[in-house]
Amino acid sequence: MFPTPIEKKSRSYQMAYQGLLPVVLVMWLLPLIAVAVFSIRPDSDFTNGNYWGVPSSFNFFENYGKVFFESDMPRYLLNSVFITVPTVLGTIALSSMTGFALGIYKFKGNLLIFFMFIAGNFVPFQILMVPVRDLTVNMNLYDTKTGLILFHIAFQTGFCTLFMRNFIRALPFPLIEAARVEGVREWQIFLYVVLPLMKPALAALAVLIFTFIWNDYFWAVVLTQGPDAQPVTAGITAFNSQYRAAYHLMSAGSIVAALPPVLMFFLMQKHFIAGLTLGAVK
Amino acid sequence: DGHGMKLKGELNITSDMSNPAPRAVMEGLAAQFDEMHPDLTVNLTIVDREAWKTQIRNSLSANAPDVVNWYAANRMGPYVSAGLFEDVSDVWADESMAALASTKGAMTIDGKQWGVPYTYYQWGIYYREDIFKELGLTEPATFDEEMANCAKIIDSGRKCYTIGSKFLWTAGGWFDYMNMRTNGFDFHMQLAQGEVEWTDERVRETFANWRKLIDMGAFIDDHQNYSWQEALPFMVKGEATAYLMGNFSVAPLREAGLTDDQLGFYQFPTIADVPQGEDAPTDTFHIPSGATNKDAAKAFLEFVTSADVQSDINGGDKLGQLPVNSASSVADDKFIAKGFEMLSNNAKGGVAQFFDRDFPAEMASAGMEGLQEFMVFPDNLDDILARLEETRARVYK
Amino acid sequence: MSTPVPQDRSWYRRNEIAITPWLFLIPGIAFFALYVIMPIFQSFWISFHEWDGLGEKTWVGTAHYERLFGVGDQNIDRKFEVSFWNNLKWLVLYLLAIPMGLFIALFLNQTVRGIRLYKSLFFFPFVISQVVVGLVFSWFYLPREGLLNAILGFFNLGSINILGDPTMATYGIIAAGLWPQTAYCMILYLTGLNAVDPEQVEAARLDGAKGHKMLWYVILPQLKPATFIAFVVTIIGALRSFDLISIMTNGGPFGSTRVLSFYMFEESLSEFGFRMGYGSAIATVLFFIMLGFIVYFLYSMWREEKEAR
Amino acid sequence: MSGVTLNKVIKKYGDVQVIHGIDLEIEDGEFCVFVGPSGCGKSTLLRMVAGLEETTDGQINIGERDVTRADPSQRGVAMVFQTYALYPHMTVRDNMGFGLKMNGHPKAEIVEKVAEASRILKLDEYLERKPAALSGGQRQRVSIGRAIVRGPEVFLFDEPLSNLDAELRVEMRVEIARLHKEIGATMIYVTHDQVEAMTLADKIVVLRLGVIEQFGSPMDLYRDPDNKFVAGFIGSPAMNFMDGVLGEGGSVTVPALQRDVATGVNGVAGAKVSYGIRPEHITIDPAGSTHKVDMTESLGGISYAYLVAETGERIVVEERGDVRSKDGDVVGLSFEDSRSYVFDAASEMRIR
Amino acid sequence: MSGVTLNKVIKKYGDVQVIHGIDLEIEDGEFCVFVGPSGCGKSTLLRMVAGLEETTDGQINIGERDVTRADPSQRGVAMVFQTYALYPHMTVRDNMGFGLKMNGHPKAEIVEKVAEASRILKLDEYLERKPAALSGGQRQRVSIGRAIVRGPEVFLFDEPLSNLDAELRVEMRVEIARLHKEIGATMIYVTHDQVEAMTLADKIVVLRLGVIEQFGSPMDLYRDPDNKFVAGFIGSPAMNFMDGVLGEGGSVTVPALQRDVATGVNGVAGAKVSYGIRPEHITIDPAGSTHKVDMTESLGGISYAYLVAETGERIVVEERGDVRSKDGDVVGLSFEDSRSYVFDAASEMRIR
Ligand SMILES: Nc1ncnc2c1ncn2[C@@H]1O[C@H](COP(=O)(O)OP(=O)(O)OP(=O)(O)O)[C@@H](O)[C@H]1O
Ligand SMILES: Nc1ncnc2c1ncn2[C@@H]1O[C@H](COP(=O)(O)OP(=O)(O)OP(=O)(O)O)[C@@H](O)[C@H]1O
Ligand SMILES: [Mg+2]
Ligand SMILES: [Mg+2]
Repeated sequence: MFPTPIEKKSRSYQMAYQGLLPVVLVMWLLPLIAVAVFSIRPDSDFTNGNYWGVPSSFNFFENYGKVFFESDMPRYLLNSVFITVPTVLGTIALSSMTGFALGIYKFKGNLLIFFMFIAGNFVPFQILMVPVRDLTVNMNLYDTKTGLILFHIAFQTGFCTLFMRNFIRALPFPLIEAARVEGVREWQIFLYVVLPLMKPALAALAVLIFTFIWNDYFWAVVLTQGPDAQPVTAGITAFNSQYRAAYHLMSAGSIVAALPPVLMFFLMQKHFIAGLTLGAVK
Repeated sequence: DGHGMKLKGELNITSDMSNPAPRAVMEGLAAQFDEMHPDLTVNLTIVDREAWKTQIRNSLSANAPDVVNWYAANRMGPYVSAGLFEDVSDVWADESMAALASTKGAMTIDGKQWGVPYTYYQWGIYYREDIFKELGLTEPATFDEEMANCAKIIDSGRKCYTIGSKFLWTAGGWFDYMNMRTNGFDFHMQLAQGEVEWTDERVRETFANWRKLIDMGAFIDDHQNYSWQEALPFMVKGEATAYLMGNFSVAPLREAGLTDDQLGFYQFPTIADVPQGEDAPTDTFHIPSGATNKDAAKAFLEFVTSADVQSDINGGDKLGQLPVNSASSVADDKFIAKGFEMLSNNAKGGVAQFFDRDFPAEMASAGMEGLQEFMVFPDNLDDILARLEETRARVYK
Repeated sequence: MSTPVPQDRSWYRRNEIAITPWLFLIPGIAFFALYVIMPIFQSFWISFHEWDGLGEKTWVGTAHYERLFGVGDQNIDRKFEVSFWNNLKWLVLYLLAIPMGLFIALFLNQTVRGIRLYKSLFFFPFVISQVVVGLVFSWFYLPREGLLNAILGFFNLGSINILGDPTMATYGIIAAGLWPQTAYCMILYLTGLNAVDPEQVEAARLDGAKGHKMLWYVILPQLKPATFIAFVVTIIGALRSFDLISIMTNGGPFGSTRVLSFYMFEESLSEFGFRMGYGSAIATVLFFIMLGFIVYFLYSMWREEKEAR
Repeated sequence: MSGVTLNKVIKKYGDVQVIHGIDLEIEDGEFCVFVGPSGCGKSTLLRMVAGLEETTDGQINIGERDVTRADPSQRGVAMVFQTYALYPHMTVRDNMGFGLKMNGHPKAEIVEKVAEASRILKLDEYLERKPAALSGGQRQRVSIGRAIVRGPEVFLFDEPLSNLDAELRVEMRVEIARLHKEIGATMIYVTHDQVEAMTLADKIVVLRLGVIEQFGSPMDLYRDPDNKFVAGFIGSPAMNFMDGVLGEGGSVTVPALQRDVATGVNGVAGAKVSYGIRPEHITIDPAGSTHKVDMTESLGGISYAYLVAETGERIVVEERGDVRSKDGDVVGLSFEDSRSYVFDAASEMRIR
Repeated sequence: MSGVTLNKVIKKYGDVQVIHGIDLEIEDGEFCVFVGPSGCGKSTLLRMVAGLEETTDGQINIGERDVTRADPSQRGVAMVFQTYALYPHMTVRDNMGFGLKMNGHPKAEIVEKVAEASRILKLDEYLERKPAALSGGQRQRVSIGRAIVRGPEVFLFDEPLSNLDAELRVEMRVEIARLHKEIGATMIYVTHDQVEAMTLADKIVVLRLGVIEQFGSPMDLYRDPDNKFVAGFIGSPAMNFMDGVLGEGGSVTVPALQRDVATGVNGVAGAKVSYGIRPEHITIDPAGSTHKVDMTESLGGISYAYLVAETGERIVVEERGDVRSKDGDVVGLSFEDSRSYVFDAASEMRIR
C-alpha cells in the first residue's frame, strides 16, 4: 500500500493526520458549506450585509418551504425524475444488448462498431446540437420529456456499451460455451446466463447514468423550455431569475436541485464507484 | 372580446412576465379570461424573461402556443419575415383599436400588424431623493449639472449610479441616452439602421461624454458581475444614488423598502442642443402562426388591449406602467404620471424602443458587449469601435 | 458408416451464432446512428450553408470557415480567436485536475477510522450538477459579499473581482471546473491505488525506494490505466465545458470567457443568434480538435485490445 | 453409448494449421487421455469433438453419426471445463438442471435426473448452495454433475483438475476413475499431469505439434515407447538419454557409461543412436568410480542422484533404501542391459 | 555474510497473535526452509525478517546486528516473491538495477553487477525485454537476479515456485540449489511443496499455528519425527496411521494389521496409540489374505495400492518391480517391525 500506512508512523504523526483530515475537508467543501449556510439565513441577513456572520435566525423551514410551495421547483424536480428514470432504463436495456453482442461474439466489424460507439461518445456534443434539435422538432417532440429521453438514451448508449462490453468480456467465456454445449439458445444465454451475472454492472451503470442525466443542463436547454418538460438543472436558472439576489432562496433551491444525485451517491456509493472504475479503468 | 361567439377548447399562453409583480398580473389576466369563458381552459406558462429571449424561436416553430409575449419593432422582424407570427390586422381593423393608434407604427411591418402592445414604460433616472436632499442637490437638467451633482455624491462616499451589466442590455440604455442626447434621436436611428459608421467622430463624441462619468467613478464597481436586479441593493442601501432604468424598477425598489419620499425620478439631462429622444419600450402579445386556437387568441388580444384591462394592469399596484390604450386612465402614481407627462410633452426628438430592439440582433449583441467593455475599460474604445464597425459592415448587407 | 445429422432445423437455428449479434445490435445502432452519427454529418453539411433554423438553407460553401479563420481580406473572427485560446487554457489547466486528484488520493489512501466517509465527502463535488457548482462558485467569487473576498479581507489582502475581470474570469471558471474534476480524478486514483500490487511496493521498499522516488518509479507506472482514463475524461470535459460558463458569466465579461462550445451555442441558439450555419462551422472545428484526441484514445484502446488477446 | 472416430481431422486458424490430419478411434466406454506439451493442440482437438471449434477438414463421428458439422448440443457430448464454468447465480440444483430446462424437458424429469446425478456425486447436501459457497473440488463435482444430467454418450474433460491444489487433485482423480467405472461412458480427458494420465487412462494419446506421436495403454507407452519423444515424455523423472554408437549384434557403445551395452536391437552397425535408460532401472554401485555425484535430492523414501559422466552428460538415478550417495561421491553404475532403449539419433525413432 | 537469529519473536495483528515466541538460529550460509499448513505463519515470519511486517516483540539479529526495528532496505536482505513482483514498466535490466539506482550507486557499478547476475542466471538475451514478454520461469529468474544484484547477506524466498508449472518448477528448483552452492549466502525459503523442502533444505523448520513443531535436516525429520504432525507432514505419500494399543515390552497391537508389532518403544501398557508406517516400507505379500486392494494407481516405475483393512482403515502401499497387484486382489502385508513409529493417541507426541 502506498503511501506507507499511517499506522506504521509515529503517534504524533497519526494525530496530526487525524486532525488534518477534517480541516482539509472543510476547505475542500468550503463553497458548498457556504451555500448550505446561506440557505438557512433569513432575508434580513443579506440586506444587513451579514453574509458571513452567524445567521441571525434559523430559517430552514421558511426558505425551503418557499422553494417547495411557492415556486415551480417541485414540478421541475418531478420532470427530472420522469426524464431520468426512463432514460436509465432505456439505456441499460439497449446497452446490455449491444454489450452482449460485442462482448460475446466474434464477427467482422465487431471492433469497428465498438469503436464507433466509443468515438461517438467522445464527440463534443455541441456538434450534435443543431441537427438533434431539428430532428426533435420534426418528430414533434420538441419541449417534451420524450424528446429529451430519446436523445439521452441514444447518446448514453455509447458510453454504456463500452462499459457493458468490457464487463461481459471479463466474464469467463466457458460459461457461454458450457451453455451452448447444453443446447441453450443464444437469446436464452443472454437472458438467463449473462444478464443475471451483469447485475452489479447494471446497478453501477444505473447509478452513474442517473447522476449524468440528472445533472444534464445543456440538452435540457436545447431541447426543452418551460416547466412543462424542463428538468431541475434548467429549472434552477428560472428559479434564480425569479428570486434574483435572494441568496437564501437561491441557495436553498440549488441545494434542493443537487440533493437527489447526492443522496443517490450516498445510498449507492459502492455501485457508484464500481461504475466509475469499471467503466473507466478497465 | 369574442362578440357573442362561444370560445372553446384550450388557450395556451406563454408569457415572459417572470418578475414577481408582472407575474401576478399575468396570472390574474389568465384567470380572469378563463372565468369569462366557461368553455375555455386557459393554460398559462411563465418562462424566465431572459431565457425566453432564446426560447421563443423554438417555441414558435414547434408546439406553438396560442399567445406569446414579445417586443415591438425590429425585435419582431425575424419572426414576421419567417412567417411565425400571425397577421392580426383584422384585430386592428376593429374601431375600438383606434385608441391604440400611437403604437400602431411599432406593430406594423409591410403594412400589416403582427401583434398588440399591452404596456409601455418610460426610461429615465430614478434617484434617492432623500440623499439628494441630504447633500443639498437638486434634479439636474443639463449634463454639467449632472456631473456637478455626481462629484458631490462621490465626495460623500457614494456612487452616482448603480448598474448591473452582466446581461449587457443595461449598458445599451446608457448608450441610447448618451447618444440621443449628444447627437439626437435621428442620428441614433441612423446608427441603428447601419447608415453611420461606428468609427464616426460623432459616435466618438458620445463615448467621450460617457467617459467623463466613467472616469470620475460615477458607476458602481464590478457592475459586470450583476444582473439589473442584483444592482438594486446598491441603491436601496444608499451606496449609489441613482439608476438609469425603465419604470419596471420602481416595483422592486418599493418592495425593498424605499418609500416614495425617498425615491424620485427625472428625465435624462440634456447634453447638446438637440430635441430629446426617449426610450420607451413597448411590450407586446403575438399569436404564433402555428397557434391552434386563433379565435380565442384574438379574443385574448382584444381583451388585454381593452381600456379597462389596460387601466387595471398598468395600475400602480400592478405593472406600474403606461397603458397603451388612450382611453385608459393613467395610474395615480408619481412615477407613472411623470413618465406619461415626459413622453407626452418632452420627447420631441422621438421615442426609441431600446438598443436591443432598434438594432438588428447580431449588431445589438456585438454592440452591447462592446458597451459593457467600454464601461469597464474605456481605454479600449478604439478597438471596440473598430470591432463594431467590422460587424456593421457585415451585418447590414 | 455415418448418418448425417438431420438438417431440418430452421435457417435461423443453423446460423444462430452469426445472426444473433446483429439482432442484439440493431436497436442500439439504430438509435445511435439516428441521434449521434448522422447529426455529425448533418452538422458538416449545415456548416456550408447560411441558415436561420427556420427557412431554407442557402449554400455558401466554405464562407463560414473563411470568416472563422480570416481567409482572404477579412480578419480572423475575434470571438472565435478568443474562444479558441480559452479552449486551450481549459485544456491545459483542466489537466491540473489529474495531479491534484492524485495528490488528494494519496492523502486519503489510508485506513483510519471514518476514512470511507471522508473519501465520500471529498467526492461530493463530482456528483453535483455543474449548474449548481457554477452557482456556488459565482457566489463564492462575488466581488463584495463573496466568501473568497471575505477570506482575503480577513487576511487584509484586499479584494478581487475574479469573474468581472476579463483577464481572470476564465481562470476563475476553470478553477470552479477543477473542483468536481479533481474529485473525479481522485476517485479514479483511489481505486487505482487499491489495485497497486502490494508485493511490488514491498519489493521497492526492500530496494530502498521511498517517498517521491517510490511514487515516481513504482506507483505512478502502475497507475497508468487510471491516469489514462483521467486524461480522457478531463480532455473531454475541457472541450465540452459549457454549463459553467453559461451559468457563471454567460460568456462575459464582454465575451472574454467564451469557449468554442459556448460560442457555438451562442451563434446557433441564443437570444441574438440563430446563425445555424456559422454555429455548425464552429462545432465542426471543435469536432476536429477533439478528433485528434479521439483517434489517439481509440488507438491506445486498440493496442490494448490486441495485447489482451 | 458410442465411441468416437476421428478421420483425417484438420484444424486451421486462418493460415496456421494446428491439427494435422488426425486419425483416432476411441472405443465405446473407453477412457482416453490426451497428453502432450503445451500448445500441441490437445484442447483444440477436444473442442472440435465438442463442436466448440469448427473442423476445417476431415470427419468426426460419434457412434454412427457424422457430427462434423453438427451443433454442440446435437452431438450427445457433455463437457467439463478447467474453470468449472458453473453459473454463479444459480444454485447447484439449477446449475445441473439448466440445460434440460432450457430445452423444455418436463420438470419431473429434471428433478429426477438431478437427484440421480447428485446421488452419484454425493452432492445432496449442497444442492441449494450457490457455487461460491463450495470448495474447488465440490465445484468440479457439480460441473461433472451437470454433464451427467444430460446423459451424454461422450464426456469431454479439459484439464478438469488443474485448478485444484495437490491434495484435492488426488481426491478428484479417484472420483473420476470411480465415475467412469460406474457409468461406463466414453470419456476423453485432456491433461498436463503425468500422474493423471497414467492412472486414469485406458488409452493415452500423445500429441506433439498437432500430430499423434503414439497411443496405447499407459503401461504400453511406459514400457514400449515408439520414439524418443514419447519415451522422454512418459515417466518421471524422465528417461536418461546418452549418445551412443550402434555396434555389431545389438551392442551399443555408450561413452557416458564407459561400457558397451548388449541391447539386442537390430540396426546398422556404426549408426549414431540415442541410448535411453530410466532412472529407476539403474542402481548405484558405491564401489565403482566411473561417475561423479553432482547433487542429490532426497524425498525421504526416494532420492535422486544427479551424476555427471566423463563426457559431461548428466544421468539421474533413483535411490532407495537407507544408504544413499552424497554430493561429491565417486561411484559406479549397474543396471540390467535388457532395460535399455535405443533410438535413432537423427529420426529419434525407436530401434528395436 | 551472516546468519539469522530469532529470539522470542512474537507477532500480533491487533489482538490476534499469529507468531508465538519463536526461537531459531539459522547459520551463516545455511539453506533454511519453512514448511507447514496454510495459515501457520510461514510468510509472516519471513516478512518479519525482511522488515515488511513489524515485530511485535522479541528480537531479530542478522549477523551481529539487531535489526528488529531497522528499515527493510537497511537489513541486508533481499526477497523473492511468489508473484515475482517485477516492475512491469521496466526492462529486465532496469528491474535488476533498480535497487542500486535508488541507493545512489554509480552507473558503472550497476552495469557491472547486473551483468554478473545476468551471467549467473543466463538472462543475457532478455535484458532489454519487459517482464510481460518473459515466461514464468524467466520472470522468476529475473526476480532472483534482482535479489542477487543487491548482494544481500540473506536471501528470502516466499513460495517462489508455486506460480510455475510442474516442469518449470523442477528446473527452477535445481537452479536455486545451484545458486545457493555458488554464492553461499544464507537463504530462508518458504514453501508448501514437500519436494522443494526435502531437496533444497539444509534445515527444515516445521511450523504449526505460529509455533515450531520441529526443525532439523530433511532426513532427520523424515526418519525421526518428534510427533504425529511432523511424521504425517513429511514424506509423500503420507505415512499410514492406524489405531493401536500399547502392550508389554513395546509391542503394539494393531487391529488393522491383524497382528502385534514389536516396536520396542517404552510406554505405559494399555495406552491408546497411533501406529504409523510409511507406504514405502510395506510390501505386498500376494500369498496373504488379510487386506483387500481397493484401487491401484500406476505411475510407471511405481504403483500405489490402496488397501482396506477389516477395521475399515485404509493403507497405502508403494509397489515397484514388474509384478503389481490389481484392483480386487486379496493380499497380505509384510514389513520390518523396526520401521514402525508410535505416537500417543491423545497428545500425538512420539513414543520412543
Ligand atoms: N484462436 C486461435 N487462433 C490461432 N491459433 C490458436 C487459436 N487457439 C489456439 N491456437 C493455437 O493452436 C495451438 C494449439 O492450442 P491448444 O489450446 O489446443 O493447445 P493445448 O495443447 O491445449 O495447450 P495447453 O496444454 O497449453 O492447454 C497452439 O499453438 C495455439 O497457439
Ligand atoms: N494483516 C493481517 N491481519 C490479521 N491477520 C493476519 C494478517 N496477515 C496474516 N494474518 C493471519 O496470520 C496467520 C499467518 O498468516 P501467513 O500468511 O503467515 O500464513 P502462511 O503460513 O504464509 O500461509 P500460506 O501457506 O497460506 O501462505 C494467518 O492465520 C492469517 O490469517
Ligand atoms: Mg489446453
Ligand atoms: Mg504464505
